[in-house]
Amino acid sequence: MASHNVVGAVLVAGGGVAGMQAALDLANAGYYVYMVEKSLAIGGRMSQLDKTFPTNDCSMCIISPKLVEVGRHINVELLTLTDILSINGTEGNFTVTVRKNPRYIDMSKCIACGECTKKCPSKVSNNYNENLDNRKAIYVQYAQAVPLKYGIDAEKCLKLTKGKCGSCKKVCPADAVNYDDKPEEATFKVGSVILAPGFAPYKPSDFETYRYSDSKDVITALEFERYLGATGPTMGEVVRPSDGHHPTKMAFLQCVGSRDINRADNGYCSSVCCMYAIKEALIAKEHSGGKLDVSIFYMDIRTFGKDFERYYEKAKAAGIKFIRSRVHTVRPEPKNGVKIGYVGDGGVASEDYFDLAVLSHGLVITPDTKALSENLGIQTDHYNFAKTSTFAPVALSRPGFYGCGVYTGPKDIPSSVMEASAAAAAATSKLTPARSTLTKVINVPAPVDVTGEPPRVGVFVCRCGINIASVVDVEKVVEFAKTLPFVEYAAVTMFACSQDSQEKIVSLIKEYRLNRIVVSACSPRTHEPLFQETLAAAGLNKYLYEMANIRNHDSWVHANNPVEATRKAMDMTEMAVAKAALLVPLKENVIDVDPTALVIGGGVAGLNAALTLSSQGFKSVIVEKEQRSGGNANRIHSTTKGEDVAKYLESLKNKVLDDPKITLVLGSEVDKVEGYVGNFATTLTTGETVKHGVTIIATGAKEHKPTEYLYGQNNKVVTQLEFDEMIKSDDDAVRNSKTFVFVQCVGSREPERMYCSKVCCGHTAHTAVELKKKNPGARIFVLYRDMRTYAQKEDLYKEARDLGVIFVRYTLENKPKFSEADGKIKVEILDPVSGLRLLINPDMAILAAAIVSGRETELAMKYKVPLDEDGWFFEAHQKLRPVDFATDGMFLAGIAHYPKPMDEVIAQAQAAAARAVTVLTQPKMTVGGIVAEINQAKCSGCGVCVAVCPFSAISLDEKGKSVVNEAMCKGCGNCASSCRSDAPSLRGFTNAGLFAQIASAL
Amino acid sequence: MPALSDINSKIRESARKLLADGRAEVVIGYRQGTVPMTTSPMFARKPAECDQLIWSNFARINLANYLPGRPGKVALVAKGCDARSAVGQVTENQILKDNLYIIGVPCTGMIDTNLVLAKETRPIKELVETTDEAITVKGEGFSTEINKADVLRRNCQTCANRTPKLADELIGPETPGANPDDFADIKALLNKTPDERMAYFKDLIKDCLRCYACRNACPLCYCPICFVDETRPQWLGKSTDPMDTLTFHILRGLHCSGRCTSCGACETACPVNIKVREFNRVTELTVQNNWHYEAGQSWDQKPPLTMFQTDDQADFIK
Amino acid sequence: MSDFEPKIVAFFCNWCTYGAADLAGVSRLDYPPNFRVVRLPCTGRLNPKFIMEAFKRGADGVWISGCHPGDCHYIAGNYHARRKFVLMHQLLESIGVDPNRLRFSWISSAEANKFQAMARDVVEHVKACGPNTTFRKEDLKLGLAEVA
Amino acid sequence: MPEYLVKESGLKEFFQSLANGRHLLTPQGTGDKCKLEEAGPDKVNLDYSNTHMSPKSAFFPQSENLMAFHNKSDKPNPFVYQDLGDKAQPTVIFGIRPCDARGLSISNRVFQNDRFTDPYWKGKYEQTIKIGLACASPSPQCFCAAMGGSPYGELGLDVLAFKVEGGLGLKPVTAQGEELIKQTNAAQEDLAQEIKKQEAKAIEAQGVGTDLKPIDDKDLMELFQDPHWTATAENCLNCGVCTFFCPTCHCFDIQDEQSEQGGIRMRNWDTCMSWLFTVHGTGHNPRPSKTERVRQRFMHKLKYIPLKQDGIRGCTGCGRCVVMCPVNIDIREVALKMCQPPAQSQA
Repeated sequence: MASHNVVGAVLVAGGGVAGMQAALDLANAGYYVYMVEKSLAIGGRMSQLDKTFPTNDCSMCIISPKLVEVGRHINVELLTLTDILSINGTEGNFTVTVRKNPRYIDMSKCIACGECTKKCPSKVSNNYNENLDNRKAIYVQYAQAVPLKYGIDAEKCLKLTKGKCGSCKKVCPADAVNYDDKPEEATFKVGSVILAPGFAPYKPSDFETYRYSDSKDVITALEFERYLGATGPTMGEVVRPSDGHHPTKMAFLQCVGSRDINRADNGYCSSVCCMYAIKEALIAKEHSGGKLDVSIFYMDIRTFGKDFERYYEKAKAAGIKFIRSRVHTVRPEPKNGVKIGYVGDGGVASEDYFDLAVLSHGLVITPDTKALSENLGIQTDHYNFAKTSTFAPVALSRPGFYGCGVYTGPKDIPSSVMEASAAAAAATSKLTPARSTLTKVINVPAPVDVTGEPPRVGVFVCRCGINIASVVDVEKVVEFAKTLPFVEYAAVTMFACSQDSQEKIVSLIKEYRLNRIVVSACSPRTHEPLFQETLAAAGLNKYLYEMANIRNHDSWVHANNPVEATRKAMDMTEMAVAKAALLVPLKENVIDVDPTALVIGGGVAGLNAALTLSSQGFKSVIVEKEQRSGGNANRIHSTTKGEDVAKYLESLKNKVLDDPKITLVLGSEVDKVEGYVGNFATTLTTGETVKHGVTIIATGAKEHKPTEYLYGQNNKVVTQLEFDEMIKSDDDAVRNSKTFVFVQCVGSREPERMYCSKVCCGHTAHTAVELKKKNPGARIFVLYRDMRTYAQKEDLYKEARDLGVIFVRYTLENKPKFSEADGKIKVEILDPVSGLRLLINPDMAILAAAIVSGRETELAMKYKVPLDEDGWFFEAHQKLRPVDFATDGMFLAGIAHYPKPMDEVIAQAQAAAARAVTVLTQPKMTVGGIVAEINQAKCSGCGVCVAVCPFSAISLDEKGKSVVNEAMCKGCGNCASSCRSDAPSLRGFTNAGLFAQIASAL
Repeated sequence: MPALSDINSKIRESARKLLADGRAEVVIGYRQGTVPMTTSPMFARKPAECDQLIWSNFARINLANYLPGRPGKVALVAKGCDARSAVGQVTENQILKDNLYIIGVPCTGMIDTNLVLAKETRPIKELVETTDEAITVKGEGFSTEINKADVLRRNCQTCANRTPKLADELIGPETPGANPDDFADIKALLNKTPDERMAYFKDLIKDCLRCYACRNACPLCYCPICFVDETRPQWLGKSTDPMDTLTFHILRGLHCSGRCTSCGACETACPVNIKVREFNRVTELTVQNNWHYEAGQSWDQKPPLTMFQTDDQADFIK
Repeated sequence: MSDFEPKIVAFFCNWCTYGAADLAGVSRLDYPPNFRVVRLPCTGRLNPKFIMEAFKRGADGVWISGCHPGDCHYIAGNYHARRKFVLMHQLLESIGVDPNRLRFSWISSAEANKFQAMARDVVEHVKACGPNTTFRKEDLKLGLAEVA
Repeated sequence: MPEYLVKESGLKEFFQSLANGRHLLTPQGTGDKCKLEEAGPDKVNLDYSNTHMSPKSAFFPQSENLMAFHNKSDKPNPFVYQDLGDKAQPTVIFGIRPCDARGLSISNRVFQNDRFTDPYWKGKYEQTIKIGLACASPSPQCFCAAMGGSPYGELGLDVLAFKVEGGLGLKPVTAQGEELIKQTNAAQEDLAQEIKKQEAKAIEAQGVGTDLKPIDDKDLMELFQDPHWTATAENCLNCGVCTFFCPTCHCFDIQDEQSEQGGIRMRNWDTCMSWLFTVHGTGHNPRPSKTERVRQRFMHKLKYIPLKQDGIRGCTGCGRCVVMCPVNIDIREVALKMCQPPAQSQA
C-alpha cells in the first residue's frame, strides 16, 4: 500500500470505556479520531455502575475525568446520536458513511441549565436507570454526561409527535431548541477502524424459571446496581421494589444467561458476574449497616483476576453465604419476596425465602451489534463475539478493523481498557506515515510578562441567562466586586461562556490591561479550561485565572433564599479575587523526550511490546536476563484455541531479530537507573547505558515448585509446564499413559498465595481435550476447586465433559491424597456430589502449579514503582490504568503484572506500547503549571515530602534538600501539607492564596 | 545503685577512646553547671577535655538536639529518650547513622528542680549528688537529703524505655523502665466537658511568653524556618494573643506527633514551667491508639505521618 | 431555634466532593447557605494550619470533604490526609473544641444526595454549637468609632 | 537626702498612703509565680528573692498596641488612624530590686535620649515612682556587684527601701521620691551607717566578682573577632529565654494585625536570638548562625551599651539568664572569656 494513501485518522465506534481509552491513546499519539456513539452521550455501561470491583472505587468518579478529557480533546471529534451506515475501502484508507440523528438541540447554544427539563410535561421511562424511574422527553443522559448537552426523545416529545407543547423552546434562555432538526448523512476518511460497541445485559424476561417478568422482587444485577448508585432511583438506598422496604435477606443467582445452552444459548461464561455479584453483595451489606443477609447461588466462583480472590475471601468473612447450586425454581410469595428452590451438595433439596432476588445476568452482544458486524464484514463466533486469534488479540477478521471490549468476548473493565490501548496501537501500526497529518494544534500568542506589575483584576459576573440572575442579584455582586482591592474592572455578562462574551473578555483584558481574571459563573471543573483558553488568546498566562462557582454552588441550591445567595455570591467573588490577586504566572517548561523505549524482559510480552513500538516507528532495547528470549512461552505447547505456540514464538523471535529498530540484549539485567519520563538513563549489567524516554516492565513470573502430591518424589508427577514440554517432545510417558489426573490450584488460592493463577483451568481443559482427541480411550480426571474456564473457554470445559473427562471437585480442607506403592501413584479423593471416596491409579499426574511473581523488589525500587503484597507490579489504577504505573513514563505488561493467558499478555503488551507511544510521539513534553516547588531555604531534608509523594516526583538532592521533578509531579499538594516548615508549595494553590481565601470567606 | 563517679569515669573513658580512635570528632555530653542543679552541654574534642564530662541527676537537656546537620563523626551521651530522638533523626535524614555513635547511659530518671524547690524552700546554695538515687541540697544552716523518686520529672515517672537499647554501647547495666505512660490523666481530662477541657488548656498556656524555648530545646524542631517565623503568609500573630499562643502549641503538638520521645526537654526549658508536653501527649495517645507506633524504637521504621494503611480507621469521617 | 447563622469554611477536593457539590447544583438539591468553599486539588493539600486559620479568624465551623479512601485522583492523597485528620480531630476535640465544629466526610462526585444531607447536617450541628467564642482570636479593639 | 524609717506597726498605713490616688504594684507570689501585681496595700510581701521576670513589662509590655487604622471607603475619611498609646496612670512600684532598677535606667536611656523619645515608654516611666528593696541576702546566681552595681544600688530608683530591725528603712534618691515619702507616715532617721553595713555584708556574700575592666579596655573589633565565639555559642539553643528575662533587653518588632474592620499596629518583644530578628526582605540574614546572634547579645551587654552609656554595663547581674538558660550559658563565664587575651580564650 502506498503510504501517500494512508489516512491519519481512526474511527472509534462506541463511546464506552474501551472506546474512550482507544480514542485518547490514538489522539495523544498523533491521530485524529472520529468517535461515533449511538446515544446522546459517551460513558457507556460503566457510567451506570455504582462501584467497581475489587477496589470498590466509585465508577463515575473514576471515569468522569476521562469523559471530560475525551469531550475536550481537540483531536477527538465526538459524533453522538450517530449510526454507521457503511465503511468502504481498504486498510489505510476507508470511507466511512454515518447518519447523524437529530438531537433537536443546538449543541453550540445549550448551556445545560436544565430549565427545559423542568418544564417538559412528558415523562419517559429512564433507560439510564434501567427504567426504574422516569425522566423527561428532553433530557441529559446522566448528570455528568459528556457532551453535557440536552437532547429530545423524538418518540416521546409532544411537540414532535403531536405538534403541541413547545414549552422547552419557550423557557430555553439560550434559544437552543430546534424542532426542525433533521438526520444528516456524513462521510469522512479514516485509515483504520476500532469497534467497541459493547454489550447489553442479558434480559431474563423470557426465562420463566426466574420469574423476572412477573415478580417485582426479582430484578437484574444492573437494576440492582442502579439502586445502589447515588444517582439511582432510590439514591443509593437498597429497597425491595414491591413495597420499598429495606430487604433483610437477599439472594444473587449466578450464571443467568451465561453457561447455559439449555434456555439461553449462551454457552460462554460472562467473566464478570461472580465479581460484580460479590461487589453488589458487599456494598448492599455496607448500605444496610451489615444487617443484610446475602446468599449467592453459584456453580463455580470465578474470581480469577488481580485481587479478586481476596475480594471473595473478604466477602466470605463479611458473612456473605456462597451456596453452590443452580437454582431450579423461583416462586414469588403472595405479597413480597420470593421462595427459592435449589439442590445443595449431597443432593439435599431446600427452599428458602428471600426479600429480593438479583439475577446475575450475562453480557450479550445486541442485535444491533450483530448487524453491524454483518454489515461491516466482521467474522463472529457462534455467540456473536467478534473472532480474534490469541496472537493478534485485537485484530478482527477484516483487515484494518480492530476490536476491543466485550465485542470480542466477555471481559471486565481493565481487560477492556487494555484491549482498547492495544487496539489503538494495532490500528495505527500501518498508519505511521500519516501520523500528525490530520491532528490540530492550538496556537496561542506568547503570554505577556506581567511579573512585577501590580494586580489588575477583571471580574466577570455571569447571569447564565436566568440561572444565576434569577436568584443572585448580579448587579450587586458587580458593585461589590468594584470595591475589592486590585479590581480594575467588573461587569455582568449574559453568558460568560458564549463566543461573543469570550471575545469581549479578550478585548477588555487589553483595554484595561487586566492581568488577573475572575469569572463568577459556574464550575471550574467544567469551564475553567474554556476561560483559560480565553486568557491565553488575550496574551495572558492561563494560570492568572480564578473562578467563583455562583451557579452550581449558589443560585441553583439557594433558589429559595436570594438574599443569602447574593451574599454568598459576593463572598465567593471576594474569595476568588483575593486568591487571584496573589496568583503568579506559571511557567510550563518543555523537556526533550528520548524516542526510545527500554523493555525489561524478553518474553512474549516484551517482544510484542517492542514489535508494536517498532511498528509505530520507535526504537527499543529489550533486556533479557536469560540467554534466550521467549520466556515461559518456550515451554508451552499450544494455546487454548489450539494454536501452535512454538511456531508462533519462532516467527516472533525472528521478527524481533530482523527488526532494525529493536536491540535485544541477552544475559543482562538492569544495574543502575537515573532520570525520569522522557529522559531515563539505564545502565545494564553488561555495562552499556541505554538512554530512553519510557520503560516497559515485562519481567514475567515463574511456575511454583509444588511441595505436595509426590512432586519431586515420583517422576510421573509433573507440573503443567513440564507436561507441555513432554507433549512437545512427544514423550513416551505421555503416549504410553492411560490414566491421567490433573490437580488444579496447586499452590494457588491458598493462604500464602491468596490469588488464582488464572490460566490453569483453561489450559487443563484444553490439554484434557487434546489428550482425549488423540487417545479417546484415555481416562482423565480433573480434580478442581472451581473450574475457572471463563469467557469462551467455557466451551472447552463443556467439550472436555462431552469427551468423557471426569471432573471431581475438592475443597481446601479435603485435598486429594497422593500416595505411592511400587512406583504406582494412588490418588484418593472425596467426591462431594456422591459423598463417596474415589481411588484413582493414574499413570501420570499433572499439577496446575501456581504462577508466582518474581518479586522484583530491587528493580521496583530503581524505577520507583510499587509491588503488591504478592510481588506483582502494581499498576497506577486497577481499573482504568492497567498498564501504566503511577510514575510517568513507566508501563508494565505480561504476567509481571498478574498471571494471564497469552492472548491477554499480548494485548497488554500492545497496550503498554500504545501508552508508551503517547509519550514517545511528542518530541518535547510540556511540564510544569500546577506543580509543587521547594523553597530549599526552608527545607530540612527530613524526607516527609519524598515519602508522601504518590508519584515519586520528589527526591533529595546532593545537599540533602528536596527537589521536585516537574515532569513527574501531578499537583496534588500532599507535600505542601505534610511539610512542617512549608518548604514545598503547590503552584496555583499556595498557602498565601488559600489563606487569602479563608480570610475572605469569613 | 551505681555511683555517679563510676558512670562519670566510664563515660570519660569511652569518650577518650572514641576521640583517640577517630571514631568521633566530638563527644557531646554534660558538664557541671555553674549554679546548683544545672548541667551544661559539653563538646569534648580533645581527650583532655573528657575529664569535664559528667553524669548527673540533672542531665535533662536532650543532647540529640545538637545533632541535626552536624557534619563529621559524633558521639552522643544519651539517656533512653535522647537515644530514641537520635534514632528518629537518623530516620529523618538529619544525621548519618554511620556518623553517629551513641554512648548510652541507662537512666533512672531526671530530677525536676521545681519539685526540689517545693520540698526545700530555703535558698539552696549547694548540691551534693553521689548516686543516682538521692541528692543532698545545702544552704545557710541546712542540709536536706531528697529521694530522687520523690522529685522525678513527669516524663521520667512514666518512662518505660530508660535504657537506650539502640545505643552503640551502654554505660552500666540496663535499668528497668517505670510504668509506661498510661495517659490516665489525659484520658481523665477527656472525660470532662469540652468547656472544662478548653479552660484547662487555656489556663495551661496563659503564662506562655512565646519565647519558643520549648521548640528550641526540642530535638524534633530542627526546621530551618519554623512555621511561627513564617512571614508569607504569616501563620501566627506575634503578640501574646491567647489564640495565637494556643495555635502555636496545637501545631507544635501536631508536628511532634509520632516523633516525640517524651524526653521532657521542652518542659525543662520552659522558663515559666508550662506543661507544654500536654499537647504532645494528646497526639501521642492518638498515634499509639491508631497506629501503634512509638518513635525511635528501631532504625528502619517509618514515622506514622509518612505512610498510611488503606484500612486506617477514622470513623468520625462520615 | 436560635436565629444564629453560623459561618463555616469548607475545604473540598476538586475531584470528588467539589464535584458532588456541582452535581447537587445540577440536581437543584437545596441546602443552607452557611458555608464558603475553598477548592483544593486534593484533601492531601489540606494543611492542618488551614483549619486553625479558619477558626482563628472566627469560623464557627470547618468542614473538610474529599474522595472516599481508594478513590483519590492522586492515588494516595486522601490516605495521607486521613492520618492528619485523625490527629487534628482528636487533638482539637481533646482541647475542648466541640467535634461538631470540625467535620469530615468522604463524598464522591456522584453522591449529590449525600452532599446535601451532609451540608444540612454540618450546618445544623454547628448551629447547635452556637457562635464560636472560645476558639478564635478576639476581634481587634480598634477604638475607631469616635474617629470615623 | 536624709533616710526615713517606717516602724513595723506602721507599715500598713505606709503602703496605704503609697496607694493613695495611685496604682500600687508590689511583689506577689513565690518562686516562678512571683511578680509585680496590684494586690492592695495590705498584701505586701517583703520576703521574696526577686520577681520571676524583670519589672520591665510595667513600662514596656510584651505586646503593646500603638495605633489602629482602617480603610473603609464608605467613611468620610477613608484612611484614619488613632493613637492607642499612653494610657499611663500614676503608679508606685514597691519592691524593685536594685539590679532591675539599674536595668530600667539603662533601658530608659534607650527609649528617652537626646535624639529620640518613645512616647509609650515615657508616659509610663514618668508616671511611675519606683521604690526599690535592697537585697540583704543575695541569691546564688546574683552578681550585681561584679557588674558595677550593688545589692543596695540606687540607680533607676526614686527611693531605696531596706529592711531594718523592727521596720523598713527608706532612702529617697530623687526629689520625686522624697516628696512621696513625705506624704507617708515615714519619719526621718539617720540610717546611713546601717545601709553601709548591710551593703558591705551583702556584697561580701556575693563573693568577689571578676574585674571586667579588660573588656572596657579591649578594642571593639578585637572582641568582635575573637575566635572564642564559636565555642561560646555552641551550647546555645537560640531560644531567647535570656532576652525575655533580661531587665535590659528592650528590642521589639512592629507588627500590623488586620481584620475586615481595620487593623492594629503593635509592638512585641523581640529577641536577637531569633533567626527572624535580622532576616532581610531579600532573605539575606546578616546574622546567619547562632554564633553571630550569641556574640551580638553579649557584645551588646558588655561592650556596646557601656560605649553608649558612659561605661555602664548592659548586664546588671540579676542572674536570671544564668538560671533560666536551659543549657546554663553563664554570662559570667562569657565575660571571663572576653577578658582573656585571644589565645587563651579559645579553650
